Amino acid sequence: MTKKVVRINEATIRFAGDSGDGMQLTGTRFTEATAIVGNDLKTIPNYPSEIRAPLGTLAGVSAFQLMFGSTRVFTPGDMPDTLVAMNPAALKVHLRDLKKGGNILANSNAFTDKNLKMAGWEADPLTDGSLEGYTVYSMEMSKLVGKALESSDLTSKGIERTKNMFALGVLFWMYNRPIQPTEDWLRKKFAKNPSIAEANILAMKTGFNYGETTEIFTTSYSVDKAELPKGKYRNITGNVAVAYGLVAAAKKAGKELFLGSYPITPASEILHTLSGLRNFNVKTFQAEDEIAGISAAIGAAYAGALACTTTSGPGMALKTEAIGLAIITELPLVIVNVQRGGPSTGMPTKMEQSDLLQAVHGRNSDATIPVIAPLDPADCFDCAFEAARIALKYMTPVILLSDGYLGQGSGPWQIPDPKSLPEIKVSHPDSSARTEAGFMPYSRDANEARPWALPGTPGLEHRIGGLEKENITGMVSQDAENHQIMTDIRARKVQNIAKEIPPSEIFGESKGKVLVIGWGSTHGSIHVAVARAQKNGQSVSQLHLRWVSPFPPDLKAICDNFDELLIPEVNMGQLALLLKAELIRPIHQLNKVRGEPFRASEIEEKINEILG
Amino acid sequence: MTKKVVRINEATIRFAGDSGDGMQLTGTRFTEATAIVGNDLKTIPNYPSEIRAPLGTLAGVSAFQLMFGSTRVFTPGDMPDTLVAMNPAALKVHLRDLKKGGNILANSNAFTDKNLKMAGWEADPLTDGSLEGYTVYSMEMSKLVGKALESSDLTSKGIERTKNMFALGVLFWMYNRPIQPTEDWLRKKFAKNPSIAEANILAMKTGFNYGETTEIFTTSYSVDKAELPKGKYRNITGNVAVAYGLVAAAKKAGKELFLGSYPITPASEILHTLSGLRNFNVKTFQAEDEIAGISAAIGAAYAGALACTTTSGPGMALKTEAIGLAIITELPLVIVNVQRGGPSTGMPTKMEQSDLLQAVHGRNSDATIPVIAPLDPADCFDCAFEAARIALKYMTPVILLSDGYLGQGSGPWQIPDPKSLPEIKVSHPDSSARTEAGFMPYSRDANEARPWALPGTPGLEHRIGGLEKENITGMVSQDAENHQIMTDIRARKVQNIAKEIPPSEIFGESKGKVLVIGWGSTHGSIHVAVARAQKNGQSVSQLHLRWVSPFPPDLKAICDNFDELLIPEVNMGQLALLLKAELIRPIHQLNKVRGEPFRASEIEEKINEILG
Amino acid sequence: MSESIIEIEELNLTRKDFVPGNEVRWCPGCGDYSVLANMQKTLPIMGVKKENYAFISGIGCSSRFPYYMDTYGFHSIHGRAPAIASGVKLANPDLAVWVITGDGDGFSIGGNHMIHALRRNIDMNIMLFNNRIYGLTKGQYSPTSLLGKKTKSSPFGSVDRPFNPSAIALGANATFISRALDVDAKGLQESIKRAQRHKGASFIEVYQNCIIFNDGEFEDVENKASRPDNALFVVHGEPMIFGKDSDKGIIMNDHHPKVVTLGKDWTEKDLLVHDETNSIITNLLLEMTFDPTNPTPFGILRAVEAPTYDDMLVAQIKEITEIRGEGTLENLFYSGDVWEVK
Amino acid sequence: MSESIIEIEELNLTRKDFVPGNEVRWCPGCGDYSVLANMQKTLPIMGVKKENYAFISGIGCSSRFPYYMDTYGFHSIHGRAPAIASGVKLANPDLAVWVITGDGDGFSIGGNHMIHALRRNIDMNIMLFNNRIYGLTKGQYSPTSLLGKKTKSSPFGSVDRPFNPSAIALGANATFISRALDVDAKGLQESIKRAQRHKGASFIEVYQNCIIFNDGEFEDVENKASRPDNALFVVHGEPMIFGKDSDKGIIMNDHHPKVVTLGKDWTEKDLLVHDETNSIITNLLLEMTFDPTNPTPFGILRAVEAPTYDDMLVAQIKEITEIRGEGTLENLFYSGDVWEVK
Ligand SMILES: Cc1ncc(C[n+]2csc(CCOP(=O)(O)OP(=O)(O)O)c2C)c(N)n1
Ligand SMILES: Cc1ncc(C[n+]2csc(CCOP(=O)(O)OP(=O)(O)O)c2C)c(N)n1
Ligand code: SF4
Ligand code: SF4
Ligand SMILES: [Mg+2]
Ligand SMILES: [Mg+2]
Repeated sequence: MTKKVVRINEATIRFAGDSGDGMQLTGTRFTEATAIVGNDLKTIPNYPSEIRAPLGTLAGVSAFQLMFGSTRVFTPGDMPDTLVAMNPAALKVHLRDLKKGGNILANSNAFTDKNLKMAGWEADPLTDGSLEGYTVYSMEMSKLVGKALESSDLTSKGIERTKNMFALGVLFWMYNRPIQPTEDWLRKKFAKNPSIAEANILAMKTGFNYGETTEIFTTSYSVDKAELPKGKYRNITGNVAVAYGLVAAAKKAGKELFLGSYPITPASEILHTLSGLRNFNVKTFQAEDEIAGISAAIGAAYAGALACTTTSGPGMALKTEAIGLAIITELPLVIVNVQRGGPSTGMPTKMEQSDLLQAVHGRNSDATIPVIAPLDPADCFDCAFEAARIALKYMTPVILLSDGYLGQGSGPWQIPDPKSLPEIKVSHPDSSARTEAGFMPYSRDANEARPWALPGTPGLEHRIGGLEKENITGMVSQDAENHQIMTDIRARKVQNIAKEIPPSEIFGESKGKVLVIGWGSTHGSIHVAVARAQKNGQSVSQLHLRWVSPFPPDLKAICDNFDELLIPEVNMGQLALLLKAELIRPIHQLNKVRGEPFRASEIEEKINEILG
Repeated sequence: MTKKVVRINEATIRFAGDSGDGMQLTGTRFTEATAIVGNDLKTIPNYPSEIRAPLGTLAGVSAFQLMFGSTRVFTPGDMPDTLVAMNPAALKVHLRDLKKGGNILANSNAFTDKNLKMAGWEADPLTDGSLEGYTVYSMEMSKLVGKALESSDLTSKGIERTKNMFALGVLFWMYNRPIQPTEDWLRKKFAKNPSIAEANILAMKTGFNYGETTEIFTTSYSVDKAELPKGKYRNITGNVAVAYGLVAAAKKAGKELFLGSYPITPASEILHTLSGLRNFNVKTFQAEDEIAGISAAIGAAYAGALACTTTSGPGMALKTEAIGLAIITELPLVIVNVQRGGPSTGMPTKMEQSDLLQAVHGRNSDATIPVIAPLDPADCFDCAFEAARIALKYMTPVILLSDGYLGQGSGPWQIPDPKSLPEIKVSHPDSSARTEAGFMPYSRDANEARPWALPGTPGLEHRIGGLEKENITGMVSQDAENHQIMTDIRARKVQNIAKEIPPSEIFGESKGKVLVIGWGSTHGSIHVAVARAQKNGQSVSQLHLRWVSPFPPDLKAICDNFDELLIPEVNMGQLALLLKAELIRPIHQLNKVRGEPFRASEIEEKINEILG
Repeated sequence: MSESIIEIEELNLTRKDFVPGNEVRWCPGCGDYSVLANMQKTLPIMGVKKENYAFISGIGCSSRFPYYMDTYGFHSIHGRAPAIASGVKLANPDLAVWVITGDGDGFSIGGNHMIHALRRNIDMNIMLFNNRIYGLTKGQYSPTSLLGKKTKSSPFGSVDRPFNPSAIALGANATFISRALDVDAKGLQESIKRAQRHKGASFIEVYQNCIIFNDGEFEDVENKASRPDNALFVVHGEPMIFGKDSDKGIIMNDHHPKVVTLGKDWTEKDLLVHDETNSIITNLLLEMTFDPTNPTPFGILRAVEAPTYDDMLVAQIKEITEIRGEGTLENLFYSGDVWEVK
Repeated sequence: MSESIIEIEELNLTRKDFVPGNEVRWCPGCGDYSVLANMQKTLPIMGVKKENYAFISGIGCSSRFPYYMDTYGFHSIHGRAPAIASGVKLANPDLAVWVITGDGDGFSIGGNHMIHALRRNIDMNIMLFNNRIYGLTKGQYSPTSLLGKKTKSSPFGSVDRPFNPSAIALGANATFISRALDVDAKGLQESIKRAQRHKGASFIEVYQNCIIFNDGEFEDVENKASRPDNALFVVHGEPMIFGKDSDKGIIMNDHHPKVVTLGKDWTEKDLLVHDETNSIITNLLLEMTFDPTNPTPFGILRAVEAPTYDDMLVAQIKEITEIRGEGTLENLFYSGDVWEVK
């Protein structure tokens, strides 16, 4: 039988199974193979709550989704075309998202009575007709790998574990991806245990061949290379990209990188990544809590390192007081918040963009701080680098607002040439900075930054601290006039950063009916929605804010050119609040907090509603 | 010589001296005497930074100001008519505030070369003519009390200490206040040490007689009783009023009052006051830090107490995470923030209104909370009572935003008849609330409040916590739909409270050119400024917000009736930000952060500027 | 302190009464299961009404515990359970309050509340699940992880010296300290019973195996075969004997604990006798914890009587109320200088 | 550990080098003055360059200390100084880092950072001003205030049992613990010197009189006349003797410290000999703190050697860098699967 190969532009695939089924790994391998093929892509993992739930339950389902295509891909896709369901629970949880007519690849061996019951299926959906309207590929994956690996050294439990590789093999066949990279990877990963490596490879090949030979598959798909800018690429998650951006900034500034952090979902990978970089002059300090994390970072900044601290919402809440200290002592510091759903512990593994107001205004007193938000995983690199550069140049803490969707999601990253990254000039006064009147730790340069005099420098001994300080001299001052001056300087320093923001790029016409404004990880869905609207001939453009404090200087002028403004946010309207106050004009809002990103279609609908 | 008695409407007096000179006490005694005379009044202490500075230095000056009058008094006064300066440093610091032509009462014995130098006077201002334009009463207070107390048992140091009572005596004479109450008070206070009591009384009388007999004084002043509403009054500081309001609410709700707190300036007096009320069924818990303070309060709320926690800005910052827990567990809790100057440790003894955005939006996630702000010391009682009532009725934490000016300032408080205070209905489900499906800890009443089931109730065993909970059942839920539902309910609960807000009172016409909007302790200065403007025939009215979250339902309608809005705030524009977003219209701002309240004249000027 | 003198009200409670309907969601094989089971078995016989138990926890795998107990429960925020529990107990002293925490929750972020709760001696029971790892966040080293531990956040080995939680408890002047092993039902039940009966803050350290991220951490004592030689179970008033053949004992040697073999040179009478009221003895036992030449001590390491914060607070309220009379709002409002406007 | 083996670089520093121009703003008579003076006297002879000292403090009267030292200083926020100092030391291990804190700053709000800093054994010196009161906030009881203490926030007497800070330090496995008295210049200087020389986290508890809010708290030992009978100054390797006539000593009696009078029944040889490396001895000394039948111990209570966090971190960086080579951005960026778009 010859099988059809259908050329498609893009596809969205979701792998779903029990937490123990290795879906994250399977997804990652598929992603790597897809990247190597040259497609653009975006991925997003979706695992359940923080706790390992019992096998086979709905709560225990773990998933991984990616979208890839021959044109630019901006999101991990809305509704999957293909769903891999390793057990009944996975099917139960994810079926509702599957496109009508989509493919279901299921491990029928897992559809036992017990599992079906646990997942809340009355009967076996694979056989009772309830999946009508979908294309179901029901495969005895467990049995098939069992057979294929009969002669391996693995225990039967070990053999059963390779079934995800079988599924991967089928998918590789189905979407015409190469298996070699995964073979290589498995051999390297299990170098000490070749029999495991070979068993997994065999399982994968069995799956691949199963697709090729059995009759249940009639069609496979090919997706052409995407027209990405020329260059070297790798796939990267936002969390790793943040870590790399900070390392790069430290190198470019000739500084040691210091991280003070406390583990928290979904930010921990930044700590993990940096902990592994001891040979990069990176010092990581796993502190006793978030307060100690930022405090140690403040201490390290004082002593001369490029200092940073990483966390998520509740941890950010705990850092509130210390952020005030960094602001008043005017020390450089990068504070990363990988947002998650709240309030309180809330929805720790789900994404949300709802810490914006906390970042911009969530402190006692008028305590202004620059806030930057990356728009996709690769942009996490640039934003981290930029945050560090600004912190060092303006002697100020900077908040980087990522989220779980960016941090744990991935996409191709065009690897920059390290040499092309801008140098970051940092200077420390030496003994000659001491005048007859003494050393002036709160004197100001052209950007109103104060000098970064390091302990260990002879003659510049001075004291800083959380009490208000006299401008220039740095003496403790509770003087009325001075407090106003210092408050104004602190606000101005942040405002000054606006001049660093390049002219805003507008996607679409620079004048029109609707301008959709976004920040952070909504970029992709907005982009897709706006692109579709433009295709439909609608007068819609997109403006994306990377800096949310300060706002870009051209913000108002741009907005003035549009009749209507729309802000979609995965929160109840936080940027909208700030922009309404800034622009003094009504703004359409699209808000949802469901622990998941927008679908482009949701934004499209809203655009249509506005355009009437 | 017969002396003139001039009838005046109001007077503003400032007592200033070294930290050790007892100015707070002197001021308080003058205040009590003035209250008893029946004047309306407001007071404000002003002491230096947190540390006892060396004797005689500028940093060591401590002051106390009051304004009293025969009509309603809304602020402690802008510029004093009379300044008591116990030493050169006190004169140096406070002279600039004195009204042109005002009185200076100085202890010339303290104007030694050493003290003059320390205070930065080149020559003795009492004698070198530099006080021209003021009426200077230079008195050898130290010497005079020394003489008067020659035969007392006190050490010479002890005698010297009574000079503040001399000054008080002079002032009593000058403003025709009775000395008897202070005599009684001294005898009671020093019951165990009658010789100290008598010495102080003698010093005071010496001062009084000095005023009466010596020729340097020609005029004394009388201020008629104010037309206050009929009733019993006492003088009260905002901090004590908050404590009383909470005790009253607990009594009216039939609840024990539980305070979890950690000392911090300027909020500690609430803790001190409540610690003294063991016989009022008040449990105070001095926690190890602010986080433990609010955590213990949350625990007490869970166990059934009327729980509260008190702090100031930096402590509020530390409570951020736990406030989120109180919000998601929907427990009743009153959180009091007596604001001070910041950021960070900032200006601990100075006032500021700059924690508004922190209160309303300063948390991770969309975590809405009601926020109420008292407008003067007496109103602290009402607001605390109201905050507790709302917390209990809606099962929600409530923030009460006071500030150092309110908390430590004082004014007459019309003592309410305890019987006339509203009962606060609280109900706890009993075992009968358990249905076949179990107990539903997140079921909802008409206000969408959930039931307050107390540990110890048989059959209602249930679990709450910081993870998102399923509505009605209270099971842990990470479901998308449910999270949106719960987020909406939490927002709606706060919004619902708007219906509790009575129609806003407008001071002035309800239609006009300028509406001055204020919140918190700016009320008095705005009131005076607006009253003056109205007298001048200007079309200006005042709207004061007690609830800043939610806003009063009639806010927009009221504002629509005015051409211009003006918001004066002792911060850089926080209410203005919220109102610009709420009303989508431009707002004039008057902002300063100088650690001190507005002067009415500053607001007047701004009004004039707006009116052109 | 002996069991017999405590009268147990006949409440007819059974284990089932403490098992709620929902599913337990720890990893299969997690040491937490056994602790849960022993708690559910022991509470029914403590003479406390079911509705009077309140379980307060922080965040961590172990802190999910309250969801699995059919009692009042509060799964709060990371590290704050002892502070929240303090408020619960003070607001309602009739409750039997339990704090459930982990080595991360209780001794990393929550270390301060922990030592203050122990210091104050508020009558509650704090159970620490020490698995020497952050389980819930998927395997970073914790403040009790041993030096050199390789984890996600210490890929080259941690350089943090570990806490000995029970030693901190002693330093904080705790009045009750015990240590138990997840797999040792008897020891667990003894600790639970004694802690529940102890007036004041009780601290129970449970060595708990995290099968996913730190499997085998306590292998030498978890393993039934090697346990007798590696674990010392102390009993108040009895000599410190251990070993498969009960032939080893502990003596005090130059102010250090030392293992000796009974027989020729040493007899039982030479051995140290456990005294749960003596801090030097407790200190000596705790010093053995990380010392490979000594067995790991388990059992009731310390139990002394001291007034509790809650009792003293209640007594003070009573006393002041007796002296001053119950305060009324009239009293309060009129406590300053009052004047009248007529 | 003996002084002579440490070579002191000739830096020609004097006390004056450490006195800045600004005014000291503690209350006249405050115990803080003496500590400041002794610090300024001792640092010049420690062989450390002036610019390499960094003083980090929290908030409190005592925490104003850095403003009065002409060194690098950071007056930070309440309770966080040990954490900030950890960052300072790790970022620049050449610095001699001092933490200045109070009983409120260091053991109320800051207790957790304190025990973690001691546990990690980061090379820094933590000096605790224990005046058993919150001075700066005008006189509330602190976690070291004695039970029953009447203060602004405990008008009827506090019901909080106090911490013994040095005991917590021992529980946290601190490698250096000493206790000194504000008025005892010799003891203070000895503690400062030994702490500065100690590799690892040093903890110095200073009994300090707050003349305004807690005057006379330590009267029995502050007073020169009663001091000899109430204070025990321990010296490593020497028997524990005290008393005006040096006629009293400490023995170990049934695992408790006990005071005996030398002469008839007891001789020096019967007395306990101080061993700063033995935790049982340290524990025994600390047990005497609140015990009116025993003198209050002062001196170097504990000093043991252990690897420091900072050394281990630096060593790990060196080792990994040797093995892997110094990381370049190329290495980093290309560490995953890379493909090229041409
Ligand atoms: C404020 C805050 N910081 C960090 C976290 C992330 N977090 C949750 S549990 C945990 C550690 C739990 O360790 P442990 O208490 O030992 O519990 P285990 O899972 O090992 O039982 C951490 C770091 C959090 N939930 N909240
Ligand atoms: C976050 C925060 N909470 C509370 C305070 C108020 N505060 C300042 S110092 C202090 C206690 C100081 O006590 P201690 O450390 O013993 O210092 P002392 O003044 O006695 O030397 C408190 C509660 C603060 N500054 N910051
Ligand atoms: S991760 Fe470890 S501690 Fe957590 S449930 Fe699993 S086995 Fe237990
Ligand atoms: S209040 Fe006490 S501790 Fe503070 S400076 Fe004065 S005497 Fe010293
Ligand atoms: Mg753990
Ligand atoms: Mg103190």
